[in-house]
Amino acid sequence: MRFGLTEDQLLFGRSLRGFLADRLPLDALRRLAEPGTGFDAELWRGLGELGLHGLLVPEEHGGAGLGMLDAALAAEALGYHAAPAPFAAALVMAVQAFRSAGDAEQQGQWLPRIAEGQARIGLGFAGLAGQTGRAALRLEGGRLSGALDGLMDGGDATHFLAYLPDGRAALIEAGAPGVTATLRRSVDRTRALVDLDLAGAAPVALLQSSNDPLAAARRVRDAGRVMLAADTLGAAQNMLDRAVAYANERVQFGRVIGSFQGVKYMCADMATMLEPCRAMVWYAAYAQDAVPEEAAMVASHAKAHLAEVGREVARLATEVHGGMGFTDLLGLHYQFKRITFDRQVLGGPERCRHDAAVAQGWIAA
Amino acid sequence: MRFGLTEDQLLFGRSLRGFLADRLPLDALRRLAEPGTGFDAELWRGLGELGLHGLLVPEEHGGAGLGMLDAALAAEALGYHAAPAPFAAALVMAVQAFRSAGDAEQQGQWLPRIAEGQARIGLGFAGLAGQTGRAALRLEGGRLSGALDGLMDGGDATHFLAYLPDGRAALIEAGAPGVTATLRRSVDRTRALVDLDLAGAAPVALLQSSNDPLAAARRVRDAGRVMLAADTLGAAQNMLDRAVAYANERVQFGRVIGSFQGVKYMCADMATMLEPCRAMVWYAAYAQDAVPEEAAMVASHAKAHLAEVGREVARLATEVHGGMGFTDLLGLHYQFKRITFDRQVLGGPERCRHDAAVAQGWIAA
Amino acid sequence: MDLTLTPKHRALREEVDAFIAAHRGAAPRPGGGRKRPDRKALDWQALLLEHGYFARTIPREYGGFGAPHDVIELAIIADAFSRAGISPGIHNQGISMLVPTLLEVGTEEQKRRWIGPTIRGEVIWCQGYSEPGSGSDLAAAQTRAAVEDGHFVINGQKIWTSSAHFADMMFLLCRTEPEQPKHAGLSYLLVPMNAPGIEVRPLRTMTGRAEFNETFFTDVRVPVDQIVMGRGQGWHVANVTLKYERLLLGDPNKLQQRFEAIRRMMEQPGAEGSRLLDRAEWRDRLLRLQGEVMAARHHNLRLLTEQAEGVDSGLGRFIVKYHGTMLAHRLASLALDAMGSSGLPYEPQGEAAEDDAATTWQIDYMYDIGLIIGGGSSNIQKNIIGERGLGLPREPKAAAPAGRN
Amino acid sequence: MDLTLTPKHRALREEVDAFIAAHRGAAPRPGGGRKRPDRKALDWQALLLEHGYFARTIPREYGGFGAPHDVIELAIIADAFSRAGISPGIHNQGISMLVPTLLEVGTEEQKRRWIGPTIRGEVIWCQGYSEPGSGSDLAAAQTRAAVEDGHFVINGQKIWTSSAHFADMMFLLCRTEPEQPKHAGLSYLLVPMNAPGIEVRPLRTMTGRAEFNETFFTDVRVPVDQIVMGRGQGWHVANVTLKYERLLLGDPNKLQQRFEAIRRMMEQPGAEGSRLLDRAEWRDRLLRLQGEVMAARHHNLRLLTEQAEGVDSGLGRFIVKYHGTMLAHRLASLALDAMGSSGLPYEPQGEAAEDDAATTWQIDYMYDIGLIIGGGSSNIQKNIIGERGLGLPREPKAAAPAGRN
Repeated sequence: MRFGLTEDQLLFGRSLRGFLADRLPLDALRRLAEPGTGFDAELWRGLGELGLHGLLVPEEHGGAGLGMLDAALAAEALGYHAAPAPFAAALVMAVQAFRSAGDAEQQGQWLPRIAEGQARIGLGFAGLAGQTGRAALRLEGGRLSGALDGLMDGGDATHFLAYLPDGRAALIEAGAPGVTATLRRSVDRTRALVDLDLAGAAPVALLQSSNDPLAAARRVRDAGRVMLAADTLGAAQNMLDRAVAYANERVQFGRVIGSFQGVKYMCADMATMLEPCRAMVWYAAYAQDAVPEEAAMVASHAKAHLAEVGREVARLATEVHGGMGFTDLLGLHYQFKRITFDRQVLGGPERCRHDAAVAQGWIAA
Repeated sequence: MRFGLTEDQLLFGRSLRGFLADRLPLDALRRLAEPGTGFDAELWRGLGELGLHGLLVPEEHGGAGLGMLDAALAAEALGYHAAPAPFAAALVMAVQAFRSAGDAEQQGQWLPRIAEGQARIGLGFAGLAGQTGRAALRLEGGRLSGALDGLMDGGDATHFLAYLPDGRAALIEAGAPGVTATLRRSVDRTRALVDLDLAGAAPVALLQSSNDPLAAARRVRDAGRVMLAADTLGAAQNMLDRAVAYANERVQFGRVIGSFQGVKYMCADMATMLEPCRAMVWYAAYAQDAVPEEAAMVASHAKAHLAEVGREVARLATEVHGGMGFTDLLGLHYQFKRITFDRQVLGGPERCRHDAAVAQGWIAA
Repeated sequence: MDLTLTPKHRALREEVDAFIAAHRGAAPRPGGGRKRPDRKALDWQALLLEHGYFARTIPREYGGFGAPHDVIELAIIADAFSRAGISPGIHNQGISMLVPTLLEVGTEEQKRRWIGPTIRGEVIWCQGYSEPGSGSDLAAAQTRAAVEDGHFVINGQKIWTSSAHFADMMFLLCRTEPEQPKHAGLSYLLVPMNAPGIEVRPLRTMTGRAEFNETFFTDVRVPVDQIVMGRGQGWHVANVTLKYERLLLGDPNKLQQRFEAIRRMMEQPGAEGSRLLDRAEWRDRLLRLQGEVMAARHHNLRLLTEQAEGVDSGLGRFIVKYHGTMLAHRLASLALDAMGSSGLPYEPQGEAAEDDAATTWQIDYMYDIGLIIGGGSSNIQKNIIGERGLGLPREPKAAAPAGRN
Repeated sequence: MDLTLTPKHRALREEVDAFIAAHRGAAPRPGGGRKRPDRKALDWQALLLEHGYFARTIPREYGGFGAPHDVIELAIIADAFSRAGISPGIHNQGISMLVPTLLEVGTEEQKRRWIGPTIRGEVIWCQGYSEPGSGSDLAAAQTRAAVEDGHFVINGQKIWTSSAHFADMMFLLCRTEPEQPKHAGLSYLLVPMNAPGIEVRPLRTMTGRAEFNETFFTDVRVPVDQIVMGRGQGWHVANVTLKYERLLLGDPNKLQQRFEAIRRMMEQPGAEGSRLLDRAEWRDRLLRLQGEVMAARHHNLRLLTEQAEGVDSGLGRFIVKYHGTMLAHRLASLALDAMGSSGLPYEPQGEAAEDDAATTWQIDYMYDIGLIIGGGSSNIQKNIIGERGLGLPREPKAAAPAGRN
């Protein structure tokens, strides 16, 4: 009966951050980010060894059966270190999709493969999540045609889960006939988008067993939004930590710059904005599992609020670093761009707040 | 061919500010503001001697025949000193109403009386200006009935100009049968509002000669908005000036507080916001006379932008004064409340920006 | 993270609801704290204390209910009273600031003497911190207390002493060791307001009401044992009190209540028949604030949990006042905007009668600025956040000090 | 206030429009300034100079058109090129910063020698101000120039030297009088970039491109007459240049162009068929920025008038950089939000090819942060605004300086 993390969760977060700090010193991050696919086989394997692949997969399907809050802690750590690894879509939203709309056979077939790290699923919505870009898919006679832009975790994905306008989702193999997947390197070189062009592609699974496919799809969207909020929390915390460290060390006008109120207040403003976000993200993640009546509202609010705070922290932390913050030298920009990416996918703040109003019944969808 | 004030205008502004500084030391302002009517006979007379009553009234009707920019300079000075005197409605909007919708006879009858300071006209719109409160008037058989809340410059007014939903305006004598005028002291004790209840009151004039009564009414509204923007400019400048003076004199932690970046940057932020507003207000006023195609847009933008900047300056300048700013002792709150009033009448920022969008043809009215 | 309710919690919730249903007729209006509690408020307070709905975790020997600390229990009780719109008991500076201070650093004798009467609402306290020359720079206090025959003899002047005109006692920060450096020369005394030599003069604020006072001390005598901790330790004690003041001033439950009031207002059809909630630019503004209030509330639950578990929240606590008061200002700003010109009429009713909605919001809007300034201005808060929360260096001492120090 | 056009102004407007109609085929794309002007750009520049559409008020003896200062004429010309989407000529640090500096404090000889080639685009300048150890604290520059047999001999390092990799000349702030106090020991030299001992290394920024350089000096020799004003007066000259840099960086015409681009984007139907301009929460955001851009533009007209009339704008000028760069950041922020996930793909094309819209906005968004920092960070701007604009006192010197000075 408490609002906070368990010992296990603290330990999990610490060990994941330790692993990432070890694996992703700046030169390694630079090298891994260069191709812009958002994927590195070795890092992926290492994360699998830490149990990340099957984090949310139920134990009966070979996973750890943990909850959304654990996943949010992982997302935060990945954001903190700007890790080029599929996660929000491939390991959270995809699992959520199978759990909320897959039948027993589909779950039995695919969840173990996700948990083993063999299936890496890129995922994309149409208008449901406020994504811009092409979103015109049709399923006719068991074949999928049309275009869907901006699938998340699409770089080096083995499969794509493409949502139809009615909330059903089709799972497609990456190399199958009729599937053209175009990698779009994003401004955040640690995560890529994929544009899909489909010409009569045959899905290997169709998730439609839910009574209310749109509601199931929204739960997947909400899980993704919480992960992006957590990712921004981590990235922004990283930028704040580095700004404080820099302000404690850089000397100008004969003084450490952190002793100037101008710089000190920038750091204080960042901390004041960011610190309450931590509890907000925890609750938003927890609610996905435990408070269904609030889940949609808090997920959208967390995504929107973290996007707003993240943008301010990204700017202020860069400002504190002066010209060095604007260079490539310190690598601070990896987190800056991570925050940019998190904001622009799955609906920006205006769209998320709109969805929060809908979830509260203030307005119609 | 220049963007700036003329020597005459600079002189006019200076002499008006000098007069007000002389007439309204804090104890006098306190005394005059106490009743909350927004009117003092002696101050009114003094302003008349400076030519304020007939500022906008054409020379053939006994006025000075000056323009909206001159009026804006007057509004700025009145706001700077928080002068308890009718102006925006009584001496600007009312004159504009007669000039844009009154026939020759009405102009000949009323404009001279305004210029002589005999007719002091309170004025109110319905939805056209985004005012909240009751606004249900009907004119039947030459008699006006219903209710209209929140008339500006209504305290001690001799007449009321009440706008009908169709853009026509009825001039009513304050004491006439069927007219109940309830003075509402506003949070800004230097200006009052009046709620009108009318039961078959007989107008002494009906302004309807314009081809497009709504367009004429909007011009009156726009003139009012520019005056309120100018009033806020003056009030905010006063608060900034006093904050800077206080920061230069108050000692804490062994230093003049203005030497702390924390306080200095508050002042710098205020100046950075406020300084460009000056040119914006000048242009908005000038455009009312000289650039008809932009007049509505810039009036609404100026009102909205000054309201946003004014609120920030009001808070920051009070903060710079610390606890003293929150007391009644320094009288800083007169300008604070002036800014509050300016924002809340004739449409807040959201409404004004909406009107600016309409004026540009972005959306329908 | 475990917010599911145990059967014991469910039982508590039912019990509180039943209590409210049975006794709501006896409850005074919520709010207050700016006047002396009347008979009705005192009776209500006694009833709440008896049931453990107030001072629930304060030990029985000091007049509390003596229950173990349980964040969810506290949340259930607060939520029930808030939902029902019923007064959750008296909140004032004595209860919210002095009582936790004594619990933390008072002697056993002081706890037994003062906590009970204070939480019962019988003893009202005011705060003697700021002086005309030392607002933000509290440690520069010049009010002096010299020791003479077993008494402190106090001379000087305090400002911003809210409720001094009806308070029984003051907790006073004053200089007892003038030969010591600034911070080390202060002591924290408990002073009866009826002592000879105290004069209270009302101080009118921008709201038009006298919410504060100036308090003058001329040879005011207080026994030497009326001190919290030792001589020269006043700065330490004052900071304990300030810690609780920061939490009080950033209270997220107040933010939530205010948000709900604005939401209700925007759900009402306006003069033109449409609801502001249906206009996307207004709705978006409200939603943005909702998200921020939500973050503040969850943050508060985290802090309460940490407090219950004896974890030092550090930064998490330091930000609360600055964050909460700025957010309150933005909420009040939206309320004024939503009312538009209808929100301008202003007739404060003094302490006796109820203010109308427009006047109340205008007062809140102005008072919020006062709260941004009071209890340590935003700049002071940012110093604390930056220095104590983030470990940034202090402002260096000036080589050539200007004026007094 | 008189913005009505005289017949002469109307004639000018027609003349410029006719010029553009006749010559638009010869115009290079607008923008640039981050690479060396090519033949087409140089020819276009010559044509503009010949007609007085560039360097209109610079005296003929220095290569300008020699027209009297008329704000409206300048506005007419700028407006016509902006409406037509045609390059108004070359803008770079030499033209926008060094030329006005020389006009203000250069010798007759320096004006005759440098202004003409610079405004013709033949001589490209870069700025040697910041050093790794002195970013905001420019006056702490450590790059030294000792005098030996009629030459300054320069040793040291500069950073953030944009366009150094293709520039012909640098205006350099360096320490020539090491025995003098900080600000009094500096000089402002004009240094050929092909001098032996200069090494330029590209510096990659967060955009992924090398928009800046580090420049290293090893025994670089420059004749002693290559100094602007005298020895030890470098800080004064540098501040003249900084004044023009502030105006350049806050340029409201750029803000206006950016606002228009966003408005056009929001007028296009999105993926879901509706226009963002039709959604009130988006429209309100755009309108709010429109109002602010409007204020900046009118403010600029006021400054131009004051400049033409020899009035010192003081505060009005000091705020421009801080105001303009923060506003630019908010404009770019809206652009990114409007593009949403479609705005994420990012493939900068280097100096040769054109970037796509998404990449361009992302670069702008990042570059804007660079501009908030560069040319005197926002904190430096606020010091200037507070101290020089408002007359607030400087930060006192620290009693115990930490680290070097």
